[in-house]
Amino acid sequence: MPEMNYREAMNRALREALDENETAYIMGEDIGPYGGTYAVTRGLYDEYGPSRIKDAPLSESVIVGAGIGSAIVGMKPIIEIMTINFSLLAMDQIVNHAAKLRYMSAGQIEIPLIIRMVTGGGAQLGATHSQNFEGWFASVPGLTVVAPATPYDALGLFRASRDTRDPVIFVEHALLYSLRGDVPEEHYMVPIGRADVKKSGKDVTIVSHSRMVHVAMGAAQELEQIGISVEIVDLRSLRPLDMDTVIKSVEKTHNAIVLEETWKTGGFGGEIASQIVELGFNFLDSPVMRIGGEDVPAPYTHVLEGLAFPDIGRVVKGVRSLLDR
Amino acid sequence: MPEMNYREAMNRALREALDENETAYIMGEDIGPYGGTYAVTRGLYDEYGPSRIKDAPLSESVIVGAGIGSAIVGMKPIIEIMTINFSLLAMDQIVNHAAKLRYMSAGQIEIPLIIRMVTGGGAQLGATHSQNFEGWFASVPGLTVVAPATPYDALGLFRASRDTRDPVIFVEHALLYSLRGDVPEEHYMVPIGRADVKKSGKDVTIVSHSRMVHVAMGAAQELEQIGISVEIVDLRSLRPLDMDTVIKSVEKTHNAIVLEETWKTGGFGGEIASQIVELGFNFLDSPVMRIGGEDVPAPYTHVLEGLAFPDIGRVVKGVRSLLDR
Amino acid sequence: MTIERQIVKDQLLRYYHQMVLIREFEGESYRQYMQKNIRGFLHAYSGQEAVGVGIIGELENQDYVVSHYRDHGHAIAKGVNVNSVMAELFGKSTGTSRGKGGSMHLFDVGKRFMGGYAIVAGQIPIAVGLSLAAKEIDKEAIVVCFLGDGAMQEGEFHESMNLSSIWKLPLLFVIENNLYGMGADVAQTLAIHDEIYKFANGYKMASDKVDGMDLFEVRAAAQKAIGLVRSGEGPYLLEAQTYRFRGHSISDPANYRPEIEVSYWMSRDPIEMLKTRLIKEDMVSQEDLDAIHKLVESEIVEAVNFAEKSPFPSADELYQNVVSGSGE
Amino acid sequence: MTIERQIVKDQLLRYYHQMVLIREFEGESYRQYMQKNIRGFLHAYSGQEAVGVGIIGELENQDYVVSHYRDHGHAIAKGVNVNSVMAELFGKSTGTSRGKGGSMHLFDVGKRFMGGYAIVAGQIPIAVGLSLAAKEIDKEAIVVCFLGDGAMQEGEFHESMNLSSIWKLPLLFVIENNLYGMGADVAQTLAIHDEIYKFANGYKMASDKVDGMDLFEVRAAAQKAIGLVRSGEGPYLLEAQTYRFRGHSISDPANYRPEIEVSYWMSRDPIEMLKTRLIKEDMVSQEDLDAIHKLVESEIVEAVNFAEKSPFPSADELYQNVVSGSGE
Ligand SMILES: Cc1ncc(C[n+]2csc(CCOP(=O)(O)OP(=O)(O)O)c2C)c(N)n1
Ligand SMILES: Cc1ncc(C[n+]2csc(CCOP(=O)(O)OP(=O)(O)O)c2C)c(N)n1
Ligand SMILES: [Mg+2]
Ligand SMILES: [Mg+2]
Repeated sequence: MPEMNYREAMNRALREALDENETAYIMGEDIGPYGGTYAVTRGLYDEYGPSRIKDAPLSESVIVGAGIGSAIVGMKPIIEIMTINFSLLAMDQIVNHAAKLRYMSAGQIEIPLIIRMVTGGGAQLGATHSQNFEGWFASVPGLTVVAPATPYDALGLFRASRDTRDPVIFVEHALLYSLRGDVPEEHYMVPIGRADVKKSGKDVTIVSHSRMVHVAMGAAQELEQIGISVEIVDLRSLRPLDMDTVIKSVEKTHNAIVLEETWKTGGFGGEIASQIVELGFNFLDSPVMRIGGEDVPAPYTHVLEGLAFPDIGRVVKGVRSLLDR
Repeated sequence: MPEMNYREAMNRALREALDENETAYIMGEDIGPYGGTYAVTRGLYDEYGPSRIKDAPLSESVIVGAGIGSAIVGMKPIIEIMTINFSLLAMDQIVNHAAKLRYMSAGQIEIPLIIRMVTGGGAQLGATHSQNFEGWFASVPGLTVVAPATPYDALGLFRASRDTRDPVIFVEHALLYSLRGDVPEEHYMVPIGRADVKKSGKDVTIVSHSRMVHVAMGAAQELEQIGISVEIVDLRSLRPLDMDTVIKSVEKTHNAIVLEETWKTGGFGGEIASQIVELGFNFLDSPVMRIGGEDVPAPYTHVLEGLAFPDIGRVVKGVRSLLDR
Repeated sequence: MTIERQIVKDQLLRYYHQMVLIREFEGESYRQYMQKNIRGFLHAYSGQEAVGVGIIGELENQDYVVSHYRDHGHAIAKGVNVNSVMAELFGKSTGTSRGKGGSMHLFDVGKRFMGGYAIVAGQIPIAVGLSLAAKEIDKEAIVVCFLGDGAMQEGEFHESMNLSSIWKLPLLFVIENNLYGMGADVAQTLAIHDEIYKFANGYKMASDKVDGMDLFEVRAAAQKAIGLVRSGEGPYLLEAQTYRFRGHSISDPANYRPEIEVSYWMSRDPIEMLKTRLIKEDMVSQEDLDAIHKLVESEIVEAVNFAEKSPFPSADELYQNVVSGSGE
Repeated sequence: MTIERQIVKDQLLRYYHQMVLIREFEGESYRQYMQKNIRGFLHAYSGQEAVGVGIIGELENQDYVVSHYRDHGHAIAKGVNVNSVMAELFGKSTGTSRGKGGSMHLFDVGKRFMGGYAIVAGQIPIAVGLSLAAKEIDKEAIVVCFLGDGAMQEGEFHESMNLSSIWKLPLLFVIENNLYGMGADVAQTLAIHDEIYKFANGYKMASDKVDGMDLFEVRAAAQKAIGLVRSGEGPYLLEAQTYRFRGHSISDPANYRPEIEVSYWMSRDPIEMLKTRLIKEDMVSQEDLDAIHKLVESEIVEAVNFAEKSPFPSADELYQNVVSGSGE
């Protein structure tokens, strides 16, 4: 199978969207001549021209609103909000409008809109540029929240997002763009709402999404060496949430850790951990553990930033303390 | 003790703030001649005049930003965001700025700012006007989130909020304004971060805040009649979160229900439930149950709205099924 | 009577009918509110009828209208069925949104009435998007976005003005300047309150103002504006000076307005002004108008009847329309 | 040399010194970035020095300055210590924010440098608040808020313009119009890109534009603007036409700019322009200037030394400054 990185997979996903539907367009800040902050759209402007690749003003609210409006009457907008941090400026359009118009119009209005956002920290960008709000979006009825961890899933989930007839918050992680992985030539799709066991194991289940899946993988490797076998469930989408796969895993391992990058307190991990307890209480040998970011704004300096987000060491420690091994 | 309603308690709280500090001012939409949407500021404009009671344009972002800036250099702003639904338009100022400037400046900047917001549904205002976002704010390091359920707590917590040297999100519930309760003449303060056992009981703990405390109380009364004794913990603030009081209660009752008004999936209840499991796993006779709003945008018509939010009947049913009685 | 004259007369009577229908519909909705058949927020358009009717009257069927929470007038002018609107206010399953939306959230996509929006200014970015699609895939339609003087104060208005201008979108912004937000005098909240239409200059957008109480003036201004927008000249901002005859919403006694101001504007009631002119210029007879009032009366009775008799939605509708296929 | 002349000369040399210091500081920061002593985003002010130095030079010590992520120039011009700035970029505990802020978030409240802000336009509402306090409790200070042509596109800019105008706040908006957002040509993203200063008309706010490459012009424009703002006339918008000599940030090769445009603006290097004029008009000697370059060289060496030798913050600082008393 050919290999490509996550960025390339997303670039391919965008090309397909443009090629397969002539009313599809991409809109965002600096996606034109600049090529996109994370270079995901590089090349597209020259190839598809300004009417398909719409370089928008610095106006997050109207960018999302324009996406909503044009989706309502038949276009297929793909919106890029440069980073999820800036989505705070478009919160009203996303939460009060995109998520609610179908319901408030009793189905007269449909918004097949994809909003891509880069999430996450770890690049020393400081407190305003290192956040993860996908959990907030995942609490809003009407939204679909997708967060691929691999190039394969990125392309496959993007295809599925294009088939969704509701607004999709499509979350990419800044630190994953260079990650390489197998991506088949043949067409495939990754259904939304289906978690994926990224590694099977028998002692403990780690439930995670996006970049943290790879942190879990790293920890699992270390733990393997001391004889602890970790199963890793990649949620792939936070809404809908595939608890079946999670519970099936917990039924096998009897121990569960929920791992996420955002601030631990009030993170979406609480939802997952709670559901594990609600649905799998009798399978559990130990309380569900949550590992999340420290409850601090992200500091700039690497000596502190390194402490703010979960890393392999922290996960290894967590697993060992949970299993008491 | 004299009785007053929640609205009157808040009005008194605001007067005190204005009287005791000459750099205190109130700023918000339609708090001037209109008297405030929920009439909490009624009378203040005439009494204190336009420089203390600042009627602001419809500009949620700059209202909050102006509050931040003026707090930084020594004023004591009390901001009213008419309802929490509109806070989505000020999300960037609250989350990216108010919550982070102390940290990003390493303590050079301090923002003693109170932002009042009306939260909640139940008045047939439809999907855009019936939300509860206090849980989102409670996940943001740097913010303090207070949510009184009674007139006594409203006044007492507001006094404590005024002493806080950080931004406080002060959440009032639209349906509580007419609630009456005892409020002493003498000065008192309710410390932030201290939950309150609103009713003691022995079979099950219900953890809640704001209006849902009263729904829990109603349910407890009904349950009393069939011999089930409920203990009700009113968190009073979501951040800081007083888990000690919660765990002490669960240690006694061995059963816990977390009750909140917002959409159940992704609500702050997941945090509380998870912490109960993390801290009190061995005390629990049953999995922690969460009761929350239905995962739908709030419908207008009362026949559906009545089904969307937790009510006494639903809590009674939940308790009975948890205890299997 | 010549055919031309008959056509003009019919049209004028149609406008008159719409204006009276809106006025009486809202009068009735207030009564129904008192009887608790209607709940939540209820914002009346009374006093502003000439704006909605005059502008929407110049549109083609395929054109889109976007409104806010004060949306009964715009909806009715765009041809949304009054029975469905009343049923929506009653929260019934025959309502425009099957009772899920309520007064502030009317929708009739078939009529291209694209919604009432309850977040101030929230509708504006969406109108920009509709006009983007109108330009790029529809090619025949234009979009009219109604907003208040208060909504101009929100950041979303600015972003929408800028984007629609640089992209030359077929979008007509209609500012219904009724001098107040809720209770805040716009002179205290909007720097450019006394020449609102000039705000468009900052976006190189054409603009004008019009007396929003005079249907004839509104129609003339609308024709000009719509003509320009339709010809591809880009967006246009029209300020209509008007006044709401009732409080901001049903729960607002509107004590903040000087009596003299209220009575001045009441003396310019757009329905009365139209009536006086129609009679004076001999365009219609008193009987014609009486017939319309009678018709409206029966339409309102029917609407209430319809709403009363309609069933409430069933419990399982709670989960429908959250996302595609939900609740099924 | 008369005393007056000496004073003028000293002042001019001070300006020259600041401009060169900013330029060299940033050159060095780029080198340090390559050596990975500095990480994250790094946005250079190079090319725009005359704006920051010229405007801030006309302020009093008590006046507040608010900046954005391109903040080294404004910080240094406001007197923030270069050692602390370099240490901040190095992430050291001797940095302006003890390493927690980084290049985009410089603060020195003692100097009334109220921050770099990394959310485009996010600083503007805060500047409004500072000016509100300046007016109501401080009474002597004014506020200068720097923002880019791109930031004007955000809704928060509009809300801030409106509020500051109706409340007549002592706030000077300085638009550093460098023709681009990140890579987006402002002609494609801002309707009024070619006469930005006129945007203030929509708020009944006074405004003007100035050649931002010419320190003398900037100073004259600043004097006028600051004078008006200080006298209580309300806010003022000054557009400074300028250009950034480097890419948007260190990772941007800036391929989107036509070469001819770049070389035109490079030929108007504000430092060179100042130098030429000072020499030509015989205000300073080449030796004076050489001495400054030497001085700057040593200041930069010292700053790097200082930053290198300073310790990183200790792990427990992670929890400090989240809220009052946290981490203690
Ligand atoms: C974002 C937001 N802020 C505040 C409100 C509360 N509110 C509803 S209508 C209104 C006044 C709007 O005034 P204007 O735009 O002039 O419209 P009018 O009601 O006069 O037609 C306000 C403040 C809201 N719904 N949304
Ligand atoms: C709200 C927000 N949107 C987007 C960005 C990404 N971004 C950083 S700087 C910038 C360009 C801003 O341009 P301008 O205001 O002209 O300032 P300049 O960089 O030219 O000085 C953009 C888009 C951001 N930081 N914040
Ligand atoms: Mg108005
Ligand atoms: Mg710029």
